[in-house]
Amino acid sequence: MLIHEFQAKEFLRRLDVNIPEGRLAATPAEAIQAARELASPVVLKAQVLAGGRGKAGGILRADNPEEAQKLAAGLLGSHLATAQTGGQGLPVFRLLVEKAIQPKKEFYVGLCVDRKNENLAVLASSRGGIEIEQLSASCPESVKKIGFYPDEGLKLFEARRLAYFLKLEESSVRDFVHLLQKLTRFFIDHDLKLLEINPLALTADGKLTALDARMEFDDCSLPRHPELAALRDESQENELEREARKYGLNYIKMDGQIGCLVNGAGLAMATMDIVKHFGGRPANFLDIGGGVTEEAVSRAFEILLSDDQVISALINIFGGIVRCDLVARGVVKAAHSRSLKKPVVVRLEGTNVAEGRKILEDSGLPFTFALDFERAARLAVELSGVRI
Amino acid sequence: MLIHEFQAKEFLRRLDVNIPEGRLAATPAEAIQAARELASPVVLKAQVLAGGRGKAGGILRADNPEEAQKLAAGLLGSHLATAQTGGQGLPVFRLLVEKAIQPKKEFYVGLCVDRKNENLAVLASSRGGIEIEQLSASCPESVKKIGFYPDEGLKLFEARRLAYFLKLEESSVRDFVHLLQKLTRFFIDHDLKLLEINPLALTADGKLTALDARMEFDDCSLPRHPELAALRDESQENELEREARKYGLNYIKMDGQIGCLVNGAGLAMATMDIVKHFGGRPANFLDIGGGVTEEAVSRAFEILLSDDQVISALINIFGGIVRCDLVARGVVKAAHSRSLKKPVVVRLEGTNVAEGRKILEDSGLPFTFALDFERAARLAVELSGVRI
Amino acid sequence: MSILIDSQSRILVQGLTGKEATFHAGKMLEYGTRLVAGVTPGKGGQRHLGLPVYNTVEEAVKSEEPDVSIIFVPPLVGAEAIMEAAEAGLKLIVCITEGIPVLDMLRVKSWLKRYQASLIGPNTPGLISPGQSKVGIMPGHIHRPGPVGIISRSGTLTYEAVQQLTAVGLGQSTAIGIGGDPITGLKFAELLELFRNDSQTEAVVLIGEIGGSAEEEAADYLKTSSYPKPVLAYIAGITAPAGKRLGHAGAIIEGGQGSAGEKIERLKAAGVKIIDNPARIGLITAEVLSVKN
Amino acid sequence: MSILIDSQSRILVQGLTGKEATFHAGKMLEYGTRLVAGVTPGKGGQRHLGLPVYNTVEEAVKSEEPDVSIIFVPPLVGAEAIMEAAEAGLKLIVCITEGIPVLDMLRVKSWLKRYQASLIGPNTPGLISPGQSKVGIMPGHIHRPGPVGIISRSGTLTYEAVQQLTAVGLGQSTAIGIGGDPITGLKFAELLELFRNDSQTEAVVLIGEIGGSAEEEAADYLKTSSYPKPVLAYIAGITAPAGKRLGHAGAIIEGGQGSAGEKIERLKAAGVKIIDNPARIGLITAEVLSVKN
Repeated sequence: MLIHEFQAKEFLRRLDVNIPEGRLAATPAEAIQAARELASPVVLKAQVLAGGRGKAGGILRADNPEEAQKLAAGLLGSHLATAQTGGQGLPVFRLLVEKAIQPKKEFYVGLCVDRKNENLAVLASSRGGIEIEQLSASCPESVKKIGFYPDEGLKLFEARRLAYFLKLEESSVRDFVHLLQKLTRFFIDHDLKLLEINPLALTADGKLTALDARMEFDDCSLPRHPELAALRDESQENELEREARKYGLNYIKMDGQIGCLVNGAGLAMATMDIVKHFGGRPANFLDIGGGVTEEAVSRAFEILLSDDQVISALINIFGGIVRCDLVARGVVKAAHSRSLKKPVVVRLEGTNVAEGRKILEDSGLPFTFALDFERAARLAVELSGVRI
Repeated sequence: MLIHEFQAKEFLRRLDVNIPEGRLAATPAEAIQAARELASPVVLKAQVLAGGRGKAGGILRADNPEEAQKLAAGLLGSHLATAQTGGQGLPVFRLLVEKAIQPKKEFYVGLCVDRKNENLAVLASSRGGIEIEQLSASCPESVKKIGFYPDEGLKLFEARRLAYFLKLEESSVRDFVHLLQKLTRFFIDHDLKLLEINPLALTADGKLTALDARMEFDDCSLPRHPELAALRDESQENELEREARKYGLNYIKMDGQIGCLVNGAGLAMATMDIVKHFGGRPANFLDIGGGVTEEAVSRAFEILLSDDQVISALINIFGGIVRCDLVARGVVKAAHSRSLKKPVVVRLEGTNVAEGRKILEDSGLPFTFALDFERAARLAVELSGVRI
Repeated sequence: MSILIDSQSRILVQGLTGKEATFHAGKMLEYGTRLVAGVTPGKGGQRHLGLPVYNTVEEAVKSEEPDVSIIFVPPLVGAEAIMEAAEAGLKLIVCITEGIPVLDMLRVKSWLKRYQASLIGPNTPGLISPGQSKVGIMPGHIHRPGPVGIISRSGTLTYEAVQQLTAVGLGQSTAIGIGGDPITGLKFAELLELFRNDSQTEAVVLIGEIGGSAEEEAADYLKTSSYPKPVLAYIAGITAPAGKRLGHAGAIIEGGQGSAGEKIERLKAAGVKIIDNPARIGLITAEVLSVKN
Repeated sequence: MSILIDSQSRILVQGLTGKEATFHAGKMLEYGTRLVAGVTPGKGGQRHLGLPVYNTVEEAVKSEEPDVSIIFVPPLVGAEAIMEAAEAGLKLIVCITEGIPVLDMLRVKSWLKRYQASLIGPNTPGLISPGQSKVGIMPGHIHRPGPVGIISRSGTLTYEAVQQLTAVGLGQSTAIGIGGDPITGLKFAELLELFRNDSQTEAVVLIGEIGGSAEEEAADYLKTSSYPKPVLAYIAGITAPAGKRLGHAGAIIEGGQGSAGEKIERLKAAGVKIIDNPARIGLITAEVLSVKN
């Protein structure tokens, strides 16, 4: 679960990490008020759950309150599309209005789970403000990484090593080490997956200040951090995806014409892949999961059909724990309620396959049956209007 | 550093561990007042820094306030000699007056540093109230030990395993696991070396209650726990030992006639041993340490001489970091101030040995010089009146 | 032969009395798996599905001498269950539980090193040596004993692959789901090494997916190990968008790393036969094996 | 030969610019020890005693290629210093610092396992291979090269033993203080194993004391290892009262464990020649060696 910059900075503030003075603004009036209170040039930062805001015009400087109001009016209520959001972008409901800061130097500091080495890693670079992936690719010698284990935490000497790598002055070494200790402690105690301060600024008065902050929590750990769950901002999720999540479904909207309903993440990916293999374009990833109910299947199919881009649908079920009859009943229910008109190819396999097929056949709805995975995919692609 | 039972129980109370209701009493009047407030039979527990209080008469039951007052008058101001204190015993300045509790069952729970396995260990036994060493010797199958590492802490399954070993009922298993988690967390966070709850009582209402508690902190770690240093009770230390500690000296009073002043712990032990080897009895262990000052040497020798049991003294210095001349000056100063009459055998070796010897010789005091370790020891033993 | 489990394997079920465990333990018993005991704290002394239940793994090990444990417990105590099994001396631990926090799994991996225990999972369907032992939740009836080893990050996609293989007359030596989480136990490389020495196995099919680097590590292993058996691979997620988690917690392209294309290139360069149509896993494997024989 | 250090050993001094380190580094240089660099955070780039100073051990290792580190830092950062040295690749670490908290040392011991680094100390005078290299704070002049290996938990008592040996004409191959703390690095058994394979060493003298079980472990090792060289031992503290800490943090008889008598019995049973008069360590060793030759 990603949280907003302003939420992440609130955590930093509680850790006594320096952050720019700022106010949250949901209206242009609040923005002008904030700019007046801050009494200096300000930066307006669109609060959307995606990186790349700067280049996308989501971070703007205002030299006076009136300019702040004007710029806020343009941002608030708009959708911001960055390199990470996909075409439609994310809605901007709030701005973080901050005192503009002139850094002497900018650094990158990040903490993450290192899957390959099976530990945690802290990364630092003296070239702040750039995405770490870009930096690692273009200028790997400017990035230093140190691995550590959650039970041990980051050692002082490891933090010091990074400070010297960044060529900090001796007076800042201690501050930096202290900062890293606080961040790693927070990371471990709150089950984060990612924590980035980019840029971390060294200001004229010699202070280390977090100009931006990004935090992602481990969804699996949220049950043991009930205070964190409240930070979720559903406005930043695709409406269909949000609806699907309520029913325990894994649904990701894509830009194709063939809607896919599958059980199991791997089979769902493979179903998308085979659609593409035959020249079609999948409209979504949808894994109904193992513990699914008839109601959830019904909602899943409705969601799939409610996507106007969908021309044909492909239902691919390999029943194991999931029973084919349960899926069939859910599908029929949704098809009736949406007065199904689109062609639907069905491939059922495994537990209770005969019952499932019978339910679909008896429904009187226009399902097309396929005997195996390949034939099902070809049919769905053809029905979407692609000639194979 | 050991702390008193009442101090340890205060820590337990803050951890929400059940302890009997109680009051601290420094006078018989406070004891009667406490017994009245507790409104039930009480137990009076002498607060001395040693185990074995029960057998030594330091834990008494009073059925009414008047009896409490009478028993308190007998205990307060007395010295309590237990199996662990040595002959003279320790002064009783405070009593813990507690509501008497009738346990259904009593357990032993202890946490300690396991030197051999180089980790921490938790020990539990269903035979509470007995010293663990005794229990391990007489009934080893009644004790279960689980090792764990400070960075990892005790796992839930390990705590559960102990709970089942103690044959706790299911309702108490959870309480016990919770208790162990709190104790191990406290142990690690506060750098303890030993934490014992003995007995841990299961009361009629099904609660686990700590009837006694013993905590020892790691002296080396006290600089990072400034709040703990204030818990030291100097009244429980031997006066000479306390005085020595002030000067950074390691002094342990023993019951012999030959006072020993040595640099280095190993050489100091060896000096005691060789005294015994030749039939003498060492009056003390005394290591003046490596960073000693002239002033501290002087105090060390005064402390040694102020022991009335001392008949002769043996100074054994192998100068390395410690300079023989510095030791000689300190010794001469003390000898003058105490108008030395006892025979003193001196063996000097190493750094600045000539200067040291000259200072002693020029002092006009009755030092006897020995050229090596063995001759020095023999002489000191003979001068103590033992015929070799 | 087969790897990791066979008809002699004695299986312990952690969390046996739970609903999911009860269902799947029943299926395993039907399949002929030698379940010997269950563990549920607080239910020690009871019997469930005819099996003795213990409070702790230690007690179960002492009395029933299992050598494999399969874990069905809630996600927040999953790490504890794995650690308990390793500490009690079990050398193979299969964790079905989905949703164990990732920091917990890092702790588990450190812990396992101390005990030389092998973990399969978490978030795995388990593993099966057809005709001998099924330690997992996969439908047993689609499997047949035979020459193909399967290592997969997926569940239902593996069933699909197995069914295709069985349909073309190729049985399986052992089919293993390594789990869909970011941090898992044994991965492709370690399991390839086991299949290498298994006389029953004539070819190995890898079913990978986007995210992480397990496939790349397998490629590195194969490149330097003069692997004596044909290896085939299907990698799911060629159509996956970056930065989106596709069902499995581990199936995500992060920071430009872990795309299907990259994995396919690496495996191809290591001499692996790439299957680009997931409906032809059976057919292509049959081709490769018939060429070989 | 000698063990652990010789004339080629390149020594790093952690905490070089401190007062105690400056004094003892000077003495080591006088002795001919090859000190190559120092580390003091924040003083990188300076020179001290003619040696280059670095901010981190990593940098010092990169530039000066030391293979041994000797540590003089305050006790609360002692554990960090040891970990830093191990992580930077040093294979022998000698920690002079006294007063490191015991939980810190438990963490250090776990850490060292990961790096295959050997630790001497903490709270040790260090070690010396006479005539070759002195990595410690012992007075160098009392030592002579020769056939006796010494392993001791003590400081000045070791100097006493060395002087006695030198006085009877017996030099030392290597003399090692293992440190007086409850938790230390290499102990008697591991060092006996090193002396076993050292051609210069003809006999080994152990100087033990009350507390812990290092002497008992040495006895167990000797009992099962058909040790090819005579081993002698003096155990200090036969007169020590139980429950009292005698100077060294580790010198205490706790819970009836760790008495000198018990240690002596165990060593005797393992074939060790017990020296019961600490003034005769030199004489008895000479007797044993003359009988042997």
